[in-house]
Amino acid sequence: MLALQHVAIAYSADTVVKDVNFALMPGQIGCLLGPSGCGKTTILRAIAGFERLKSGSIVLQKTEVSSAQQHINPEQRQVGMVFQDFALFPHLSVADNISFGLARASKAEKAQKVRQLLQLVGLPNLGNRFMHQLSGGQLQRVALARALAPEPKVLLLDEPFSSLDTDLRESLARDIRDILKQLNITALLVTHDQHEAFAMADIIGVMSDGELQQWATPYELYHKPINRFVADFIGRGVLVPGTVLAEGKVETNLGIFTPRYNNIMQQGARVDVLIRPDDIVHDDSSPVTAAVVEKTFRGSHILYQLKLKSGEQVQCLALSHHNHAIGEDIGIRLDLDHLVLFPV
Amino acid sequence: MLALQHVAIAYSADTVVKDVNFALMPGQIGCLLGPSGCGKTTILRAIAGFERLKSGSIVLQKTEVSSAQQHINPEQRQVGMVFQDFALFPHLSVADNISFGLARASKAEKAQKVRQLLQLVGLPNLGNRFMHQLSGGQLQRVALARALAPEPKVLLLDEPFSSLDTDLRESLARDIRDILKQLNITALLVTHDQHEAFAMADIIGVMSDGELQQWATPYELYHKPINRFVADFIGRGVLVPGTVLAEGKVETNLGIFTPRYNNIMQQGARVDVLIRPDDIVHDDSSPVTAAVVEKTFRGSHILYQLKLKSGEQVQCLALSHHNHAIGEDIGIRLDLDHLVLFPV
Amino acid sequence: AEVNVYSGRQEELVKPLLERFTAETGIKVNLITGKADELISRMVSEGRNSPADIIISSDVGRLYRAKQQQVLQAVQSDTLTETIPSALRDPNGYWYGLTMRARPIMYVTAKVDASELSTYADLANAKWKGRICVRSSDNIYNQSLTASFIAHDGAAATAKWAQGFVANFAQPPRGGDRDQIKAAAAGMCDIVIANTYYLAGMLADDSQKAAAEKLSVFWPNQATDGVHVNISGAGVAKYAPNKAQAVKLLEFMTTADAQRWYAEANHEYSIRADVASSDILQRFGEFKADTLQLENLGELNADAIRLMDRAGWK
Amino acid sequence: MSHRQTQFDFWRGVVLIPALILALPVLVVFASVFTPQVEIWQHLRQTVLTDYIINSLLLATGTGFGALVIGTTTAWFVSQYDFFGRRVLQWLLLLPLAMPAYIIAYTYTGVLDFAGPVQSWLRATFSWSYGDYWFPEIRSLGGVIIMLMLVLYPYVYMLARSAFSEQSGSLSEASRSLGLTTRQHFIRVALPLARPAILTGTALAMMEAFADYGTVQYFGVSTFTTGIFRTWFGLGNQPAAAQLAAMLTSFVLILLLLEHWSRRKIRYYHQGQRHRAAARKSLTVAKQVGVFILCGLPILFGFILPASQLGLWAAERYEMLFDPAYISLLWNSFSLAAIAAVVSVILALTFAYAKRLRNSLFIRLPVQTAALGYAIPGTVIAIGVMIPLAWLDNHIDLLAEDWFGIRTGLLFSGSLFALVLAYSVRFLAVSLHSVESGLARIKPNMDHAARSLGASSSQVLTKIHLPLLRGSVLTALLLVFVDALKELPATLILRPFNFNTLAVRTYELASDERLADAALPALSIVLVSLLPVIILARGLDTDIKAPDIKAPDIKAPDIKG
Ligand SMILES: Nc1ncnc2c1ncn2[C@@H]1O[C@H](COP(=O)(O)OP(=O)(O)OP(=O)(O)O)[C@@H](O)[C@H]1O
Ligand SMILES: Nc1ncnc2c1ncn2[C@@H]1O[C@H](COP(=O)(O)OP(=O)(O)OP(=O)(O)O)[C@@H](O)[C@H]1O
Ligand SMILES: [Fe+3]
Ligand SMILES: [Mg+2]
Ligand SMILES: [Mg+2]
Repeated sequence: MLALQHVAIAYSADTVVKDVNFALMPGQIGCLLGPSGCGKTTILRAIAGFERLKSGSIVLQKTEVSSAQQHINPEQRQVGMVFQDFALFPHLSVADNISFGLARASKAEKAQKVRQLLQLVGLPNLGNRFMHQLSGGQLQRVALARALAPEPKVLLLDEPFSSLDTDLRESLARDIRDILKQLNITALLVTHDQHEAFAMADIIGVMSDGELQQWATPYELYHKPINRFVADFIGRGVLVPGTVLAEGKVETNLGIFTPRYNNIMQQGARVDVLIRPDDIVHDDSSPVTAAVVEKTFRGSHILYQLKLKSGEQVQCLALSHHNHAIGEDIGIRLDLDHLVLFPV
Repeated sequence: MLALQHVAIAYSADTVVKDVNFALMPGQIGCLLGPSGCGKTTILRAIAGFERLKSGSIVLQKTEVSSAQQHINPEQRQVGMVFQDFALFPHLSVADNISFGLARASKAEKAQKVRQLLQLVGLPNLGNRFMHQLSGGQLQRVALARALAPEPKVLLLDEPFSSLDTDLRESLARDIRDILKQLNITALLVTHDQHEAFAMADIIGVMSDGELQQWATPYELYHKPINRFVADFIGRGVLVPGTVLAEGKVETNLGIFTPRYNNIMQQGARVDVLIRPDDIVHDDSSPVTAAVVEKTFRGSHILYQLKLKSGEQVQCLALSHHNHAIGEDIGIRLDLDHLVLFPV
Repeated sequence: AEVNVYSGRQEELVKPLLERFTAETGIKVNLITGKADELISRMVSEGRNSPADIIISSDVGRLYRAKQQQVLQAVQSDTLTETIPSALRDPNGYWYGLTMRARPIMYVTAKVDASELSTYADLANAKWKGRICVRSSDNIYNQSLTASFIAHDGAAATAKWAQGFVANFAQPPRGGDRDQIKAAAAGMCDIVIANTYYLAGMLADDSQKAAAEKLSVFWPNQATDGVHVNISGAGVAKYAPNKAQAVKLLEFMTTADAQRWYAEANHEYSIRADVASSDILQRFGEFKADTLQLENLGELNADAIRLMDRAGWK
Repeated sequence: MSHRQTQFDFWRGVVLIPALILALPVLVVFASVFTPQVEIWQHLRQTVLTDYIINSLLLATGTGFGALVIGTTTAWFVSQYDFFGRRVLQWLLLLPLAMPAYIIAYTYTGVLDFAGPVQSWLRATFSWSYGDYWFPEIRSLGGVIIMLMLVLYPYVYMLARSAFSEQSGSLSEASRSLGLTTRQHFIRVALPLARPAILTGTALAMMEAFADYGTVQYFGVSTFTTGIFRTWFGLGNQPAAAQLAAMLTSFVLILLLLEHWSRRKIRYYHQGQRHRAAARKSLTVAKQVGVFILCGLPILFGFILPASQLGLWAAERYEMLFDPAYISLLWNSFSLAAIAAVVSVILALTFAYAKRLRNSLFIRLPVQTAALGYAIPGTVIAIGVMIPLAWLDNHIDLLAEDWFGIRTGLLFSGSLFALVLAYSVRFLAVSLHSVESGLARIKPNMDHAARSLGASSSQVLTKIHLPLLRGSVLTALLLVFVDALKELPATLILRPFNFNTLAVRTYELASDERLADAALPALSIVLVSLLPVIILARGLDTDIKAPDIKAPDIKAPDIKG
């Protein structure tokens, strides 16, 4: 349906996307995560046809639409896009922006569709406004509605919820996921909100510096990061040094662990073990204690930075009822389900 | 330092901000939260001097800068602003954008400051770029650097981190908080990320529909929301109906609770009790069970939507090791520290 | 010493003379050219501070208007009164004629016999239907011609004439006098009314000579009032700072030398009997000029326009 | 508080006083309605008024429409596509503006009228005579419309070109991602977004058509303008003439107000965060040839053909070139036009910016009034400038005599100052409308950002708007320069002694029907116009070039709207 093969993209001499490969099946929702400036928008723009490839190819519905030699025009690709900077038409009202892509529809159909989409994005009464009369989040929702209206075969969403509050973002993300699934639209989302990516995407790509590091399901990404970058970028965690013992067990200052999967590591090898904040369970009754170094209130939880007796620091996510002061010693327990190791 | 008194702001006939009151002490960091379109940006714009007041007044460092009669020009207010749409100058390079506000500084000072700020926002090598050569998140960081450069007395930040990835967002937020505190800059932040608000702000205002609902510390806001809107908007939760018993105890389908603070409620009164996902602790050994209706993978946690035997639905945030399937019955336990009640 | 000239005649047609004047007298001449009406407006608004000493116009109507608007003063000079015939100057000395031109009928020699022509009035006759070319009534020459008609025959007769005359036009009026001559030469019409110096100028120009030669001049109204003539002239400004020099300049322009220059350079008729016309003009023959007091043309100008408006003369 | 007061007064003062001065001539014209001229109006109504109205309206709408079509099409191709010869065509397309309309009318008439070579040849070849055949009459209303549209389309072209090239690339990407072809994008997005610029250009062309005297006069078409002169000079009724002018201006005013009203809710700036210029698209060779021909046609008919005819005529009089008087003519024309361009662009920037800052009626009204000057025939405006100036001079003179016993004479009128003032009144519309349509494309948050960084309102103008408006400012400079170069009526009546310009010279010779002599100065106007075009061409071109990462001087290509 949508496949990128060895795609590289350059601005003048700067190659900002390097050898990217991935594919989405029809109706699948993919997501790109990665630090600011790593090339996510550039990939979307190349798929939409706004940037040419330096090498590699992009295949859409069995047609090669982009390669170093070949470039099908954006308007012939049936690829919709929600732009990071919205790119709304300032001379048109909200309703006209949304119905813009519905060239062939009748007036009544357009009105119907606009009403429906305005309802979806929570702006039922703003159809007659112009862009300069909207707030940032309202603009973003109009951009979303405009891209959805023509029901494209492929939809690219570049941080489509970044200006929305949590409640709206979640409900909208869910609604849009439903719509995409229902219409069998293949979608590629860029977002900085990992929860959103986890909730919305079937499959996630983590990028760094123009390269795709891992392309996997949310669960795999979190629990089986392929390298240190992904481990560090997705979720939180610290790496604690350890040594591989016999039978693949790993010893660290926090104890000895048995990996669930067989890590093909030599005995005696020095490794780093990924410890996530949720691996450290706060348990007032545990004999193992650590000192609170820093704490961040996160509503339902408090994120504690803890210092072990051995000097290592780890993080612990505790329910926010357990409000301990900095400096206090609190009981912790390890609950390590997925042992993630990286050779040193 | 910064005080808003009965501030109302209108666009033509539309009053979009109504009777807003709050004050920030020098060096304090405030934050406005609220749904998209509720008037947050409008308030910042009024403080900066871009919108006139319909009524009320704004006082900055003991001077009334805005009222219905009076309006001091933006450039005389020493109020810096990070715009939601960045508003960077396309004809200037990144470095020139950042040094724009340093009119009186020498060339060397400017260069020094620019270098320092580019370092801070993580763009050390992009000083010569122009705006169309930057990614969304890079633009946002330039906007931030530009506003910080002149070290204004008051800094307004309109969703300054919305286009950044989590890691960068957190480290930048921390760095900027440090700078603000160090320079004793009073700041007002608008964000949609509650964790960010909690982490960065000394005091938070929750707005809805142009009105300020509550102005309080993060902890208070989460645990003592003043009304249903705040309870619903901040964090997650469901309201479960209950009845007030003798001695102020409250009975619900989930059990009987004793409020920690004395709720002045008549015996027999019907109330709603706020149950947050973290109030419901997943405990495989608990005799009380509920059926999983929906689940969302959130990295460290899974958010379960549960259906009680009595038919009520509640949410439960469980560590993601506890991966249960939809339909399964799981054990739960109530851990209700702060009883929040609203009369029906 | 200097003298300031506001000229309604183009620079080409005054500057060489003014330079000669400077050379002869040492008086420096400052010049602005423009449309006479606008120059008069300028003098009016400048009032007593106006730098203008003398205003030159190529049309007597404008001189009349200048006098009406009280921007001229009367000057007396024996030289002027002696050289300029009294019909060609203001009775009180507010303005003096400097050169003269006639507006006769011209006909395509191959198509019209001179015997068919008699007066301007006759051009309203239906036999000329579709055979006459003349420029727009916006033009002062036609306004003056009509005004002279009114002065002689009265408004009613003129109105009737204008009706018939307009009905005989070969095409709606457009272009200048030369264009009418060219159109006639090319076969669009047989009769043209145009100023003498245009035809003369064309005859003197190699590229236009062929067309001009197809036409001959007919002097109308010789049996009655005489052919319609107009003058170029000048008057001394009311607040002239250099009145003496201004009068000197006026006198200079009436000298035989100066008059000869006009005759040769622009094929105009001299106001001096002792200055011969150019060769080309002489070929057009002698004529009797209308002796109407020229001031009347200015006075009747507005009436003439309304009358032409009503007659549909575009 | 005091700050706000002083600021407010500052902008009011900066705008109100010059705006009122510039509006004065227009007000003088409108004041005429207080002296009713019943009798003459009756006469006009019964005879020629209907003609005036119908002809003027047809003329203005015809010219406006033609200019709109030619100007918009050429601007679109030049700004959006890369094709062979684009860089040269891009500024050649401006040149027809340098042709005084009546001059191009003379040249075409010389070739096409009944006595001209074309028809003479036809007659000779087919032995036709008058009435045997049909040939389009060049000296007709249709002819005037074609002549005017050939020389006036550059208004639309210049303004539309900068509007198109400043349009944000992201909007065209948005419409393409919604499945629109380039043509559909043009019609549905680019055109409406450029609307203020295009209609401004069209309005300028229409105003100039309304005010044209030379061409209609020569072609024998009665319009308001010929009527005004006839009434004023022929009938000697100045108030009635001014009333006609006021009526004409009211037409224009109504049109302008309608246009503004119809888009009162729309803004033209792009909301986005990024300003990505659209890259020009390349074309196949066949299409390049097509586009080249299309864009070449207006140049051919508006410039090359008439200029060649002038060249032929001028060749016979080339000796004039060596006349020292001719050099001073060139210099006078050039320097005056340059001063006028700079002054009127500075005024326009100030006024437009003041309107942006304080959209109060106090500011809008005088500025708008002053900008109406363009629709009023030049002579009327010139008199409107002269009367108050001379009044002022005379009063200063009287006072000085009373108080100090000295005479000051005429200080302002009859000086170059008067001329520059008249030019400012006359061309304010051109510069103001260009600048305003550019300013509308800068989003207000740019101003806000700069001011929150401590820039004063005037620094915002110089440090933000000016660079971002470069295209519009260059356009305004060029348009006013070229317009001033061929300005005639005001120059004729207001100039000081012994001061001639090319336009005056051209006019005097042409009005004496000495076309061959008029050809050289007429051609010189065009040649002098080339100077700034060449000087500013680089600025114009980089203006539309999609900036490249290495270009050190990226400008503002995409603040768009
Ligand atoms: N120029 C305008 N004319 C009319 N209404 C406007 C105008 N600008 C904003 N509004 C409306 O005012 C309300 C408040 O806008 P504001 O930009 O302050 O919202 P916000 O809280 O910043 O929202 P967001 O989180 O989406 O940025 C919105 O409903 C918006 O539609
Ligand atoms: N026109 C350009 N010229 C040169 N470099 C560019 C250009 N546009 C983008 N870049 C660079 O390419 C890189 C990738 O940009 P891109 O917009 O794809 O990033 P992104 O992953 O979308 O980042 P963000 O999350 O900040 O939006 C960035 O480092 C950016 O600076
Ligand atoms: Fe003449
Ligand atoms: Mg991006
Ligand atoms: Mg906002």
